[in-house]
This record gives sequence, C-alpha cells and structure tokens, in this order.
Amino acid sequence: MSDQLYQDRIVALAKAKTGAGKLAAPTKSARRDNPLCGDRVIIDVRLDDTGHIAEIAHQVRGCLLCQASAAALSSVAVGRDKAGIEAIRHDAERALGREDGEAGEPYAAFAPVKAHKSRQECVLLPLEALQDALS
Amino acid sequence: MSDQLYQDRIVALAKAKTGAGKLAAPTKSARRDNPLCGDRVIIDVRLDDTGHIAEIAHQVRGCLLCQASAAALSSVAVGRDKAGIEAIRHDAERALGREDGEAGEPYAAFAPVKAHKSRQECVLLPLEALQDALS
Amino acid sequence: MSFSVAAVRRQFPILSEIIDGQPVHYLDNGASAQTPDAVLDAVRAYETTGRANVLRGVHRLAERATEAYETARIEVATFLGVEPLEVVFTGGCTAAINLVAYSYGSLLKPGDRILLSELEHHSNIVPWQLLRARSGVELDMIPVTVEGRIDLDALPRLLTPRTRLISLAHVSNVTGALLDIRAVVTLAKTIGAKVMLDGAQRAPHGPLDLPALGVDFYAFAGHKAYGPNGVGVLWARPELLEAMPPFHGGGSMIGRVTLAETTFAPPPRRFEAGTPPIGQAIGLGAACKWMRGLDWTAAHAHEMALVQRLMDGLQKIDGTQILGPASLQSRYPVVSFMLDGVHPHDVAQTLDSFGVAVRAGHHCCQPLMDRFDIDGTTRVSMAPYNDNTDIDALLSGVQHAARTLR
Amino acid sequence: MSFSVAAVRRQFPILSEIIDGQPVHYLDNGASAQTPDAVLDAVRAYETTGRANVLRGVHRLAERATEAYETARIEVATFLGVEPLEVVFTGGCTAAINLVAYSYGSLLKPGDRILLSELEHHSNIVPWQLLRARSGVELDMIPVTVEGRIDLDALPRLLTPRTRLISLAHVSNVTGALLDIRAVVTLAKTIGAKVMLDGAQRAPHGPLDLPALGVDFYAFAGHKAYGPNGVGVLWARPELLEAMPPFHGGGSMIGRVTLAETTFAPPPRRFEAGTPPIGQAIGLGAACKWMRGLDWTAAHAHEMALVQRLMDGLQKIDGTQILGPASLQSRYPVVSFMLDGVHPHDVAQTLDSFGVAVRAGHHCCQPLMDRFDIDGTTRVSMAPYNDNTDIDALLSGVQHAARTLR
Ligand SMILES: Cc1ncc(COP(=O)(O)O)c(C=O)c1O
Ligand SMILES: Cc1ncc(COP(=O)(O)O)c(C=O)c1O
Repeated sequence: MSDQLYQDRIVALAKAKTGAGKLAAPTKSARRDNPLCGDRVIIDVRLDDTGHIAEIAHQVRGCLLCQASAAALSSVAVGRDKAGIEAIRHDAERALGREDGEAGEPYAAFAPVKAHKSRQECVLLPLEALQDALS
Repeated sequence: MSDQLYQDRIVALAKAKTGAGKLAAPTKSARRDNPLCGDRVIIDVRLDDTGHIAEIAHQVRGCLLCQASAAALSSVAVGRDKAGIEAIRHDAERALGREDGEAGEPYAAFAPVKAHKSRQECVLLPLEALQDALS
Repeated sequence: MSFSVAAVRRQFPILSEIIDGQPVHYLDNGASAQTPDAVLDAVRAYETTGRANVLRGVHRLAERATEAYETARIEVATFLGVEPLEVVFTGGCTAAINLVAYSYGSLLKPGDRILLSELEHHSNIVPWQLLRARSGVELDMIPVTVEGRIDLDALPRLLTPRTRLISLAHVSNVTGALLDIRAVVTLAKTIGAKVMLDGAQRAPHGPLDLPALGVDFYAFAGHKAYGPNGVGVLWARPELLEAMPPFHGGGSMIGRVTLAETTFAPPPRRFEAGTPPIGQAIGLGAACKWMRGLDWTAAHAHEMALVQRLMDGLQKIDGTQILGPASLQSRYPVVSFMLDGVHPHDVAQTLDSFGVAVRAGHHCCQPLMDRFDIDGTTRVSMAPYNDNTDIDALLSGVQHAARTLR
Repeated sequence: MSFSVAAVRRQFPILSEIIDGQPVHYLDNGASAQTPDAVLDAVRAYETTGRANVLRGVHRLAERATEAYETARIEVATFLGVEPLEVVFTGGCTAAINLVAYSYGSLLKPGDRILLSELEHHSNIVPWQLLRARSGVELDMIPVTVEGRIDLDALPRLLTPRTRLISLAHVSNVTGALLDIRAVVTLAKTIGAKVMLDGAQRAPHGPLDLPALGVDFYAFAGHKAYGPNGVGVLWARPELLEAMPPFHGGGSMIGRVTLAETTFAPPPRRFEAGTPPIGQAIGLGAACKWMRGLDWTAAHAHEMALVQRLMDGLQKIDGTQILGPASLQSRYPVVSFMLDGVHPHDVAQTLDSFGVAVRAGHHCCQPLMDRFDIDGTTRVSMAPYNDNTDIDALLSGVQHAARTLR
C-alpha cells in the first residue's frame, strides 16, 4: 500500500459529521454540483444582522473528502463573514498546494490531497457552495 | 535512381498517341473520371452491325500512363466486340499483377506499374471508359 | 491458437512497469485497455518508416502509408466478419455514433421514433437527443431490469410503426450484461426498424460475425480494444452507407468540388473527410489482428473465472452489493459494485493505494444511476491479461476500505 | 535558441532511413510532416507508462493521463498565444472546421453570408456547402490573383451587411501565399463579421500570436505540425465558444444527462465528446513544445533560402512555370509548379525514383485548379529539416522528367 490519502484526521473529520443536516430557517442556501464526479453539496446558513454566520448546516451527497471538508468548514464557519470564509478558502487552497504558504487549521488536515489533483475539487466543493450562499 | 516506372515502351506508347482525337460520328461514347487524381478519359467508338469496333478515338486529360494505356487500347481495339475487350482487360489486370497469368501484348508493357498501386487506376481508366461505352 | 495469461501479459509493456513503487493491477479496461507490443510496433513502423498522407500520393512513403491504412481496414473487416469497404474509420466510438445520428438521422422525419435503453452510455443517448432537437424525431427508452439488463419484455409495447432505429449497447459498460440480439433483431424486422449496436464493451473480447447477428450498424472504439486512441469504427450495411449523405465535409470525401456544387465519393471515403487517423487506424488493424490470434474460448473462460473469483470475494465483504447479473450467463467481464457506507470514489482511491486501477462514478450512465437511485458504482473491468493477483489485490483493497472508511 | 539543419535532422528518425535503397528526400510536408523523437517519446511514454482514460479516473494512471492531456492543452495554447481553456482538441483540421460549420453555423440564419476564397482547401469549402444545404446561408467567393493570392481588392465589394463569417487559408497549401490578415480583419470589423483562419499550412512554421492577429477562430492539424495523426485544434474566442451549442454528443461533454433532457459542460469540454485522442494530443503538445524550441527567424530564413534555390533551379529547366508568388515576400515554403508537356503525376513519380517525395494533383483545391484551368501541379512543401541536397535531388529529377517524358 502506497501513499495514504485517507489519513486518520480526514477520516475523523468525515465521521464527526459536524454540521450535517439542514437549518430550519436558513437566511441563505446554495447548492453546488461537480458534474465530473457527481458530488453534490447543499449549504444552509443563518446570518446575523452584520452578515456574520450565526448557524451553518450541510447536506453532502459525495465522497469522504467532500464530507470531511464540509465538516471542517462547519467547525470554523460560525462567527465569520464573507472575508472570514475567504480566508478559510485560502487555507484550503494552500493545503492542496494550489497556493503558496502554510494552511491553517483545520484545513491543514487535507495536505495528503495535494498529490491527488482529481480529488481536489471534492475538498473545495463545500467552500464553493458556502461562498455562493454568501455572495 | 531506383525502379524505373517509365520504361521506354510505355513512353513510346504514350508518344505514339495512337487513336488520339474524336470521331466525327461515334456510335457510342463514354467518359470516365478518376476523382482521386483528376484523370479524365473520353472514348468514342463506331460499331459495325455485329457490335464489333470499326473505329475508336480517345481524348485523355491525364498522365502518361493513362495516355499510354489509351494508345495501347486503340492499337488493338478495332475488330473486337465486348468479349474481345474483356480479354484485353484481363491482359491489363495481369500486367498489373491483379490477376494471375501472363499478360498479352500490348498490355505486357505495363508490367512496371505492378509495383505502383496508386497508379494502376491510370492504366485501367481507358479500358473502363471503353467498357462503359460498350455496355 | 492457445491461451496463456503469462504469455499475454508479456506482450503489454505497461503491465511490468513499477509505478510509484507498485505493480500495475489494471482493472479499468472498460475505460481504456492497455496496448500490446504488436500495436506499438505497427504504429512506430508507420511513424518512422512510412509516414505520409494516404490516398493521393504517388511517392513510396505515401504508397506504404496507403497500403498500411487499407490493410488495417481489411484487418478490422475480418475481425467483424464483413467486407472492407463497409468499414468506416472514425475518431472513436462516440464519433461513429454521431456519424449515424447526423447522417442517417438526417433521413428521418419528424415523428419517426428511435428506441434506446436506460442503460446506454451517454454517447448513445446524447447524439439522439441532439438529433431530436434538430429534427423532431422522438426517443423511447427501454427500461432496465433489477439485474441490470435491458428489459426485452418491454420491447413489444415500445415498438411502434414509426420506430426506425433501435440503438443499444451490445454489452453494458456498467453491468456487463450481454444483449439478446436475436430477440431484438427478430422484433425489429417485424416493423422494418434498423438495429444499431454500440459495441464499445464487446469488441475488446474477441472477433465478431456481424452478418450472423443480423444488425445494421455497429460501432466500437480503438482504445478499448487494445488499439490507439483517436480511432473508432463504424460498420454499416452497404446499402445503408450508400444511402447516407456525408457528415463532415472536406478533402478525400468528394467526387468533384466546384464553387457551385460538389459531388461525393462512394463509401467508405464519403465518411472519412480530411486526413484520417492513419497511424491510429494502422494500430487498430494490428490490435484486431492481435485479437484474432488469441484463443477466445479459453480467454473468455479465463475472464469469466476472474469474474467468479471477484464476485465470490466481494460477497465475503460485509455490505457489498453487485449491480448487474449475479450469474455468469450472458455476461462479459465488467462488474460494478457498491460498498455500503463508502462512496465509490473512496473505494477507487483506496484501491489506487493498493496499485489497483478501477473506475468509480456514473460511468457516463447517469440515467442508469437514476434508475437505481445511486450516485455511482465502483467498476472492475477485465481483459485477458488480468490474473488472480489483480483480483486478490483488489479484494484486499476493498476490505481495507470497508475496515477504515466507515 | 539556435538553428542547425543537421541538428534538426538528427531528431527525425525517418530522415536517416534508407527506403528501397535510397535516402529520403521528403518534400511533401504540406500533406503530412515527419515527426521528431520528442513526439514519438511523449506518445510512447503515455502508451507504456501512463495509458488511461482522462477526466474521470482517480487511479494514478488516469491522473497521469489527465495531467499529460491538460499539459498538452497548455502547450498548444502557449504556441498559439492564447488561454488553455480556449483550445479544443479535435480529430484534425477538417474536424475543427466542421465543428465551426455545424455548431457556430447553427446560429446563422437563412440569408446570412459566409465569405471564402477560390484558393481554399476542400476542407474549408465543403463544410460550408453542406451548411448552405442545411440552413440556407449563402456563400461568396473571393477571387484569386494571377500570382495565386486571395484578391483582397475584391473584398470591399464582396462584404455585405449579411456577411457573418470570413473563413480563409492563412497560408495557401498550393501557392504558399500568406494572407494579409490585418486587411481582412480591419474590413471584417467594419461590418461585424467574424474571421476564421485555416492555419493548416501556417502552424508548422512556428509559434503564433492569435490575439495580435485579431481573428476569431483558428484551426490546424497535428500531423502537418510534426505531431501525430488523428488530432487537430480549434481555437476560438472564449465568448464564441461559450455561445456555441454542442456538435458531437457523448461522454464528457455533458453537465447532467437525464432521459428527458441534458445540460452541457462549459468549453472546451462541451466540444470534446467521448474519449478524446489522448495520446495524439499529448504528441501534439510535444510537437508544439518542440517547435517553440526552434529559432524560427533562422528556420524561416533557411526555409526561404530553399525556396529561392528551388525557384532558381526550376527556372533553368525549359518549360517550367510556377503557380504562386514569384517573390519571397509574404510567402511560406510551399511551391507549386507545372512542367510543360509532362503531367504532374508523372513528374512526381519520376521524382519518387530519385528518392524525392512530393505531391502532385489538385491538392484538394479543385476550384483553384479550375481558376487556372489546369488539372494539377507538382507541389514541393518544405520543413526546417529539409536541406540543399533535398532541393538538388528534386531538380535532378525534374530535369530527368523533362528530358525523358516529353
Ligand atoms: C490549407 C489546408 N486546410 C485544411 C487541410 C485539412 O487538414 P486535415 O486533412 O489534416 O484535416 C489541409 C491539409 O490537407 C490544408 O492544407
Ligand atoms: C458502452 C460504451 N459506449 C460508448 C463509449 C464511448 O467510447 P469513446 O469514449 O471511446 O468514444 C463507451 C466508453 O466510454 C462505452 O463504454
């Protein structure tokens, strides 16, 4: 067995299912599909008056990487606004080796995906859905 | 210089231009084109009451092989009927190595074309036009 | 003719590569098969000793290229049991189906019907949907049984007097199910409909006798049949080819071009506009010849023994489910499965870390996935060069995924 | 960057072959160029160490193949001076023009006009004639000057408010004439017509800067640009690609397929239905990279010195006549000539016996032959690897033909 993509931290994130589900009264929602692999993410957010995320939930029909990413995102999204999510996006891009610099937590966990280009979209999909919802 | 396609006999046949021209009052005429190389042959024949060729002429817009073949054909066509031309066709096919057996004259002259598949149609075109005219 | 897996494997250079420190357990043949020395050598000979354009040249390289190209057509024709002039070289299987959809399709009238099935590859669906949008033909879909077969019991009620064409996969690229062609052809004849087979997944498993099958069109891809990419084949009955108008326009498919109007060459040239994929056709000819050199009774038995070993192994892993026929009857060596609680991409990715190449996802069969309400499967597709070690490596990987990812 | 003919020649294995006892004087590059080791090696590496289908696989061979395929797109884009996602891989130059004729063509209305020229290759005439038959667009033809150039003086009166597209050869495959693109683009802009260039004969002579040319579509063929057969390129402005409906339907060009309806992927995938010519695109990428590694100022000067030597030599042979510009200005190394009293095929055949490969006939330009009322020409088409010995062997052969065949 060679290079391990599914390292314990990624599997643990996915199994934690942080934020899995729907919100009763979301301010915004967005859905993203990846037509190449069929992954699908729906993100619900409730925003406070200043545009910061008060609550977040996700439904993922997709692979473990997508689930882990959605859970990672949910674990750090509350209290952030558009710019704050942009910062997380940079962490993700850095973890995947698409941007220079060191990735912050929790996205540093996705460093093993660096070597697997075809799976990187799986990690980014929840972020893209959330950014759609906020835009 | 390697294998000589244009051996003296072929060149001599072409230069002889036997039968080049039109008939004043042809019984039948036929035109054949080779769309691949652009060669074009028109054959005129005057037939006698028994269907034998009394007179023949050809206009060739084409290469030396086609001209030589038209001249060769004109030199032996007179007095033959459909079956007689069929026999010449067999000579031609034999000379080109497409049929077994030895080619009769004058088509034996075309033996050098055996090695040049892309040029064999040039030799056969006048025969095809004449066969069209007789059919 | 004889069959030895070891002897076959030795002919495929990639199978003895060590890639990222691991041997290659290549079980993604349904996507693209590997290619033997015989094909590589034929292409290289063209490229380095006979490269030229075909048909119009008188110099010796052009003569060599033309001869090699037309010999390839003969090889393909022999492989299919048909005449060389009935074989059209295309850019692929998809291109072959599009040729029929555009050319034969242009002869159809609004209200004419084309019958497909729910298990078709997108390449045998989308061209007809595009035709529908252009010309107002209607599409009907044969449903698929729980076993993943085209449900031929539904055929009689789906056939109408307006049904002109039935286009179906000879072998499913997801379930491995083999079509009962005789049943289809018999019913099609009663209403005069033509039958087209998408042979992409059948051609890689040995020679065919198309006239005996009684079909009207057949399409397959070079790269899945051990040949190069960028080439495919359309076979059609000569009277159909004769009646079909051109599709692509360009060099070589013409009779005479003037600014006012143009006449067209007879088939197959009418459908081979421009410079054809010469080296690729030559490679495909070599692949067909290579396939004809195998003992397919033995090779097929070998492939199906691998299927059995795979199915047996999967059954021992908790939560696996096979999508497709459970028996080996009327089936080719393509096996799709689901592993409960693990996404197919994660199965495939785990397998990759075991050196095992398989495909995961919808396999260009979204309507079939919808039929079973799933996102995708993990697909194992075999060739004669696969062996028990490939299957065992795969089973270890699936076990590992089952243990660690759920 | 530097240029040495000997160094270039060494990279082309076929040039040191002895074929039927003779060296290869290959002067038929306009039909198909030869291919260097860099291309052969890139294709072989794909075939033997990374062969797999692209886009949908997660295993390492599929990742390698996808990476190599997309890197090839970047190489081609760099060669053309454009963005990778604007580059569509097709089956060839003819296929690229047909893509535009079918897809962009379907956006045109009856009465819209397309402007071509009398010197176009059949591949840039017949697709538009087929479109005319399908959709009622009208075709106009720019005449050709006695020098074998597109007569741009005629352009203003041929342009109408309904002219939607002007599609012209960047370099003529018969006369070698280079189009004055700036003049065409300037006039086209005044009425909002799009400009397409058939770059089949220009691409083999070095990198391009398409945005600077100001054109809208560009097409070329792999096999004439030192790459493999079976692959070509369509470039188009991104907003045009975006607006164009699909042509071929099949796998990979879709968004979501259902039985009822289907959505399509964004460009370039929308136009790459089915498995693309992967190995061939990789080879073409290597060819573009190889071309970018040459010093084209020197290479072009070398090519044009060969043209001069050829023209000088032909002039010394009684009864030769060149069809095309007499000067070296605005011209590429394609030279057509006639030898009084000797049919072009006989010239070419004689040259073959001197080991010289040229093409004879109408060169898929029957309207141009009609314009000059000739059956055909003998065409000498050069590449950077040609040298004086090639030209001298050719001149000896023409002399021999002049002496013996008339
Ligand atoms: C000017 C021109 N256009 C188009 C083509 C067609 O290219 P292909 O046959 O490779 O599709 C050619 C070559 O034959 C050409 O010379
Ligand atoms: C059943 C079936 N039909 C058609 C195709 C399309 O073949 P290609 O992509 O080579 O054109 C495939 C393979 O992807 C297939 O499996």
